[in-house]
Amino acid sequence: MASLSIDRVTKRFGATEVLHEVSIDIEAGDFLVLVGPSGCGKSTLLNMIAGLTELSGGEIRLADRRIDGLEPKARNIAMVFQSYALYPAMTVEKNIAFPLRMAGMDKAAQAAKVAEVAELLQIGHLLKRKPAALSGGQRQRVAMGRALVRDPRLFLFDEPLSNLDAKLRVDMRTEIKRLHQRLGTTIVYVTHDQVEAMTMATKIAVMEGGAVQQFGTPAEIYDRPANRFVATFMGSPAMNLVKGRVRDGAFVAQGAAAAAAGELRLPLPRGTVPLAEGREIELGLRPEWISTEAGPGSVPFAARVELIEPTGPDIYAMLEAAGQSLVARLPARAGLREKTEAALHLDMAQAVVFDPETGASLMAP
Amino acid sequence: MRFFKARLPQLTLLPSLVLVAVSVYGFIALTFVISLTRSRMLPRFDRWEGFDNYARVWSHPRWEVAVENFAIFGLLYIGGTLVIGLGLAILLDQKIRAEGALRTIYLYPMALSFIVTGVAWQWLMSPDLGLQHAFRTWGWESFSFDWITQSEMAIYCVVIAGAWQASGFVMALFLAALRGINTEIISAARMDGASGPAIYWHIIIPALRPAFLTAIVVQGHLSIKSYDLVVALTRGGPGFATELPSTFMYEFTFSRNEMAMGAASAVMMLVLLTVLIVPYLYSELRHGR
Amino acid sequence: MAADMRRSVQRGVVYLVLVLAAGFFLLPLVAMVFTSLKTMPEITGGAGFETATILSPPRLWSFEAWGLAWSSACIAVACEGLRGYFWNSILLVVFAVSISVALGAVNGYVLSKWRFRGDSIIFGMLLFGCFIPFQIVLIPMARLLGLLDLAGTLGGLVLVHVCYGIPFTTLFFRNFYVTVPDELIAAGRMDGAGFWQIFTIILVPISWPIFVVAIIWQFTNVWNDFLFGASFAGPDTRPLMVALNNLVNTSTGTKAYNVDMAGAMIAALPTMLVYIVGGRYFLRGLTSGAVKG
Amino acid sequence: MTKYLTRGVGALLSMTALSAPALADEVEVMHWWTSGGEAAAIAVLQEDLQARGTGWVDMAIAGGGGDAAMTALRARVVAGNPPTAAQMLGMTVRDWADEGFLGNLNAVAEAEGWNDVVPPAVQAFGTHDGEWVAAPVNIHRPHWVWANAGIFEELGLSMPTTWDEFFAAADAIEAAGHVGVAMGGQAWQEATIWEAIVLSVSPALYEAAIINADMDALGSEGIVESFEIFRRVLGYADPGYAGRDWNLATAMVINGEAGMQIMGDWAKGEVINAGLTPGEQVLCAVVPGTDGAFLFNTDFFAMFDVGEDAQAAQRNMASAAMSVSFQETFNLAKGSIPARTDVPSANFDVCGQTSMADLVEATEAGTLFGSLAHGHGQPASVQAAYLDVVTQFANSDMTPEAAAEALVASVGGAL
Repeated sequence: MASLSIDRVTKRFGATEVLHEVSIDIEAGDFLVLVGPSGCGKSTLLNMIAGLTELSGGEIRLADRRIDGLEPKARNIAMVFQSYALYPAMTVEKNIAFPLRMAGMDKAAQAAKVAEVAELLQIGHLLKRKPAALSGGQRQRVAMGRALVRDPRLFLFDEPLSNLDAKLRVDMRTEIKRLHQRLGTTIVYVTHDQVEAMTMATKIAVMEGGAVQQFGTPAEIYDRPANRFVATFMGSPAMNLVKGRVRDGAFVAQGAAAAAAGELRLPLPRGTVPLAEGREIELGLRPEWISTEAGPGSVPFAARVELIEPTGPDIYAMLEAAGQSLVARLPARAGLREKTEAALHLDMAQAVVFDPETGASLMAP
Repeated sequence: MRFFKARLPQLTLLPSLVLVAVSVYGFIALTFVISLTRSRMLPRFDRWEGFDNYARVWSHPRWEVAVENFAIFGLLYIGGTLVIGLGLAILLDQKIRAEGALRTIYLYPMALSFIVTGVAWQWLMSPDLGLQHAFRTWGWESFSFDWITQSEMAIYCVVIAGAWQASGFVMALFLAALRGINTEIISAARMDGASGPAIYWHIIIPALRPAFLTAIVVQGHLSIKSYDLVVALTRGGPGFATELPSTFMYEFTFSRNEMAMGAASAVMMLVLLTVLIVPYLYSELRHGR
Repeated sequence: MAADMRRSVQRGVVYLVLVLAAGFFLLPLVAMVFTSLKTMPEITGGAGFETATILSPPRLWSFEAWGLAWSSACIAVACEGLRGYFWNSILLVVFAVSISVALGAVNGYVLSKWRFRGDSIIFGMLLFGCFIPFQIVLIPMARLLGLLDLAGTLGGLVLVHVCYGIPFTTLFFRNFYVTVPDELIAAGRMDGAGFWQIFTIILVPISWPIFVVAIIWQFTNVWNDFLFGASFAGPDTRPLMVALNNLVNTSTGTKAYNVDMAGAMIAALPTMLVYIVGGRYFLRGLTSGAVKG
Repeated sequence: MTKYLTRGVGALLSMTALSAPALADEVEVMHWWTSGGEAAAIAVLQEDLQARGTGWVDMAIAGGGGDAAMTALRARVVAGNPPTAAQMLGMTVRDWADEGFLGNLNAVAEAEGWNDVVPPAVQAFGTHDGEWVAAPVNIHRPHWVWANAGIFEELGLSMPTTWDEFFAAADAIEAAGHVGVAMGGQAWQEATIWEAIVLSVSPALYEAAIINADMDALGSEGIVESFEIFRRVLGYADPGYAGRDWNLATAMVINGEAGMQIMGDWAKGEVINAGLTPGEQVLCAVVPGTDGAFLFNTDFFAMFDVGEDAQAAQRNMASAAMSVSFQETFNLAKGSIPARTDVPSANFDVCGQTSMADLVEATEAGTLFGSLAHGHGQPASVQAAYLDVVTQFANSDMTPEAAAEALVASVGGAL
C-alpha cells in the first residue's frame, strides 16, 4: 500500500478549467472519499490518478514516486467503475483473471489468484457465468474482484454503488469498509452521496467548482465546515442557514414581516472571530441541534410546527420562528403536532457562523 | 518510439486516410481539373477551356431532360421508398405471423444487382412480354401497362424498379427504429386515450425522425448515383426520355468521347450531393458527441 | 362482438396488404425462375406456346439451362459456363471484404474510443466517400493502379473495393462503438491491456452484430460489382458479374434467355443466401447502432 | 509507407491469386463477342492461332454494343497495361491511332498484300498515316429488309424495291392482322433505319449530309424527305416497340407476328438459330432504293503498341485474322461477309452472296460508305449528335422539318 500525494493538479479542456490547483495528501491505508455534486471535477480527478486523463498542470505521486505521465498499466492502480465495466464476452473467471493475463502471469498462478479472490468475495459459484447473467450486486463483486486480484498499490472507486438498490447499497457499503479494514488498502472513492462519504472515509475531500472546498476527517468536515457549501452539502437534512446581524454581541434575525413575527435573538457561538457591530452574518444550525429539552448551553425559542415528516426513529419538523424557516431533527417520541406552537431549545455550542458574501466560515481556527 | 506509441491510435487511421484522400478527394479534384480542359477520349491537360464545358452541358438538350427527370425520379423514388418502407414496417410491427419470411421477401432485392434482374424487369414492363401480356392472356383484356414505351411515362417505370429494390432496406431501417421506441411512451399515450392511428401519427412517426433522416440521405444519394437501374431497364430510352445525370455523365465520358463535358456534369452531380450530404454529416458528427 | 369482428377484419386487411406487397416484390424472381426452367420456344411464344406468359409456370420443365449456365455455356471462347468465375469472385470477396471490414472496425474503434482533436472532421471526410459516384473514379483509378503496378491483378481490384468500402464500414463500426461504454476501454487500460489488446480481446468479441452488417453490406457490394470488375480485373481474375454480363449481353448475337436467367440466378444465389441467413442479424445490427434511430 | 504496404499486399495477392501477364507467345484480346454465333466465330480465330502456336487470353466484355468493352479498354490503356489487340469499330480505330497507342502492322500487311484485297473504304479505317494499325475481319451491311416468307407468299407479295412497294406491302400485312414492320426501340436501331432511308434518297445525300456533315445538306429537302419516309415506316410498328431488343423484333418476323424488319445482316443469326434458312423462310433484300449502294460496318482487331517480345504473337494474330480461310469460316458463323474481297462466295447464303457482289459494285461506283449508326460515319461525339435527333424524332411527334433543323443545330454544336 502506498501514500498518495496530489499536488496543485489542474485540468483544462480548451478554455474551460475544470480543476484548479487541487492538492490532497493521504497516508498509506487511508480511505479517501472525493465527494461533491455532479460536475465538481471529482471524477476527472479520479481519472487523472488512474491515468485515463492527462494533467494540464501539477503532479501526482504514489509512494513518493511521480506517476502522472505513466501509462495506466504502469501505475499499478486498480479501479472499480460505476457501470462495473465487466467485459461482456468473458466469463467471471476470465474477467477477474484479465489483469493477470495482461501482466503475463502463468495460467496456474492466475487460477490460484482468482480462486483466492473469489473466496474472499464469495463469488466462487459465479465463475463460469457471463456478466449478463449476473445481478447488480454480483457484478459489483466481480468488478471488485478484478480490482483486488492483482494487489495494486491503490484502489479507485468511481461511484460504485450508484447503480444498486437502496438495501444492497447499504450492505455493499459495509462490505467495502470491512474489506478496507481487513486488507489495509489505500482507497480513493468518488461519490456524490455524503452519507457514503461520512460512513466510509478516513479522509474526505469536499469538492465544488473544480476546487477542494475542504479536506479533512469526516468529523472535521461535519463539525467544522470550512464554508457554507461544505456545511450545507454534508449532512441530511441540510444545515439551517439563518441570515441576521450582529447586535449588542448577539445574533439577531429579523423576520420578513418584522412586526408580526418578532425577532430571533441568539448568542453568538463560542469561537467566533471578533465581529463588528451591525455586521451581516449567517448562522449555521444543524437540524439535530434543535431539541425539545433544555441542555447545557442551550437557548430556548418558540416556533410554530408547520409540517412533520416521520422517518421512523426520527421526525423532521418544519418550523417557523420569527419569520425564519428551520428544519429540526427530533426523536419521534418528542410529541410535536403539526400546526401548533412549540417551545424548543437550540444547542448553540456547536453553531457556526459564515460570511454571507463569501460563504467562508467566521469561526476561529 | 514514445511518439509513435502515444500516436498509435491516430497512426492506425493513416492507411485508410491515405486511401480515401487519394481515391475520393484526389479523384474529385482531378475530375474538376479535367472539366476545365478540352479532353475528349482520354484526359488531356494541354488545352484549357475554363468553364465552357459547364455552359455546354447546360445548353445540351439531354442534360435538360436529365435534370428534369432527376427532379421527378428523385422525389418519387425517395418519397415512394419512404412511404412503402414505413408502411410495410408499421404493418410488420403488428405481431405478424411469418414476419421473418415476409421481411426476407421485402429485403431480398437489396441483394441483387440489376445486372441480375435487368432482363426480368425489361420483360415485366414490356407490354407484349410482361404483365400486360400476362394479364391479357389470362383474360383481363383491358389491362394495360405499357409505360415503358411512352416517353412521358417511362421514367415512372424506373421509379417502380428503384422502389422495388430499395423499399425493403427502408423498411428494415424503420422496423429497427420502431423496435427501439420506448414502449412506455405508447402506453402513456394509450392511457391518455389516443387511438391506434393517432398514436402512430402523433407519437411513433415523430419518434422515427432520425430514421427518416437516414433513409432520406441514403435514398437521396442512391437516386443521384442510380445508373445501373436506368441502363438495365431502358438504356435511357425511349429516345433519351429516361436520361438521368448519372447516365449523361457516363455516356459523355465513355461513349461519346466528350470526357471534359462528362467531368463537368460529374462535378455538378457532386455539388448536388454535397448540398444533400453535408447537413447530414453535420448531424452525424454531433450525434457522437 | 362487433369489436371482435372489426378487429379480425382489420387483421385480414393487414395480412392482405402484406401478402400483395410480397407478391410484387417476388415478381422478378418468379419471372426469372420460371424462365430459367423453360425451353426457348416456350419463352419466345413459338408454335404451341402461344398462351405462355412470363409469369406462367413452365409447361415443359427443363433444368438444362441451369446446367448449361453453370458449366458449359459458351462465354466468348470458353465454353465452361460461370463455374470458373465463381472462384474468382469468392477470392475477391474474401480479400476485399475482410480487409475493408477490418480497417473499418479499427477506424470506428479509434474514432469513437480514442478521440483526438479533429477526429470528427476526419470522420466526416471519410463518410463523404460513401457518396462518390463510381463512374467518375474509373480513369483516375486506372492510372493509379498502373502506377502502383497493380493493373489487371486481383490485388488491384481488392484495393479499389477497399478504398470505396472503408467509408461504409467505418460508419457502421463507429456508430456501433459509440454505444459501447467508454468505461470498458478505461477498465481495459487499467487492467494493463494495450491499444490492440483492448480492441481484439475486449471489443471484437462483442461486435458481432455490426460485423454481420458490415460483412453483408460489403459482400453484396463487392459481389454485385460490374464496373470495377470489368475495368480493373485481369483476364484470369475477372469476377462472376463480368462473366454474367458477358453471358446475357450481346450486341449482334443470338440469345438463350433460359440460360441467361439461370446464369443470373446462379450469380445471385450467394448474396440472396447471405440475406436470407443473415437478414435477421442485419436488422439487429441496424438496431444496435449501424444507423442511428 | 502505405504505398509499399499496398504494393506488398498487392504483390502477395497477385502471386497467390494467379494473375499472369500475357506471355510472349500469347495474345490478349479484348472484344465483346461473347455469345451465340459471335462467340462461335471468335473461337474459330482462337483455334486458328493455337494451331500457329499462339495462345489466346480472352478479355471479353459485352454490353452496350461494345460500350462496356471500350470503357474497360480505356481503363486498361490509362493504367499503362493495354491488351495486345482489341475489337473496334472504324471510328474508334481512328481515335486510338490519333492518340498514338496503336502499333504498326505494315510488315504483315505488305507481306500478305492487304492493300490489294481490302476495299479502300475499309482500308481508310484500318490504316493511319499510311500504316496498317488494325486488321479488318468482316463487313456488315446494316440496311436489309427481312421478311416472313409465309406471310409474303400468302398475301402474294414480293420483296419491295421502292418505298411505295414497301408501304403497300406493309399495308397488306397489317390488313392481314400482323404487325407491318417489327421494330426495336434503341437509338442505334432507329438510326439504322434512318440512315438506310437517307441512302435511299440518294447516295450523294448520304455522303454530303453524313460522311461530310455538310450543313447545307443536313438542312436540305432530301433530309426532310428522309424523315418523312422514316415517320411513315414508324407508323407500321406496334406500339410496344420502345426498348425492345433487335433480336426480339427479329423473332416477331420469324414467328409470323410481324411481316418485315429493317436490320443488319446479323439478323441472320437469329434465323439460323430458329432452324430456318435465310433467303428461304425468311426473305432478305436491301432496303428499297439502296441497291447499288453499300453501307458497311467492320469489326477490326486494332493492335496496340506492345513491347518487342509480344510483337511476334501480335503479327501472328493479325495474319490469322486476315487469312482467307478464317475470314470465310468466321463470316459464315457471324452472318457478315469477309473484309477481303477474294474469299470464295460459294458457301455463303443468298443474302451473303448478294452482299459480296454489291460490295464490289459499290466500291467501283463510289457508293460504299461507312455506317453512321455503327461507328463508321462520324466520330463518337458527332455520331451521338445525329442519334440524339433521330431518336428524339422517333419518340415524339416532331415534324420532319423540325428534325432537319434540329439536326443542323445538334451536329453543328458537336463538330
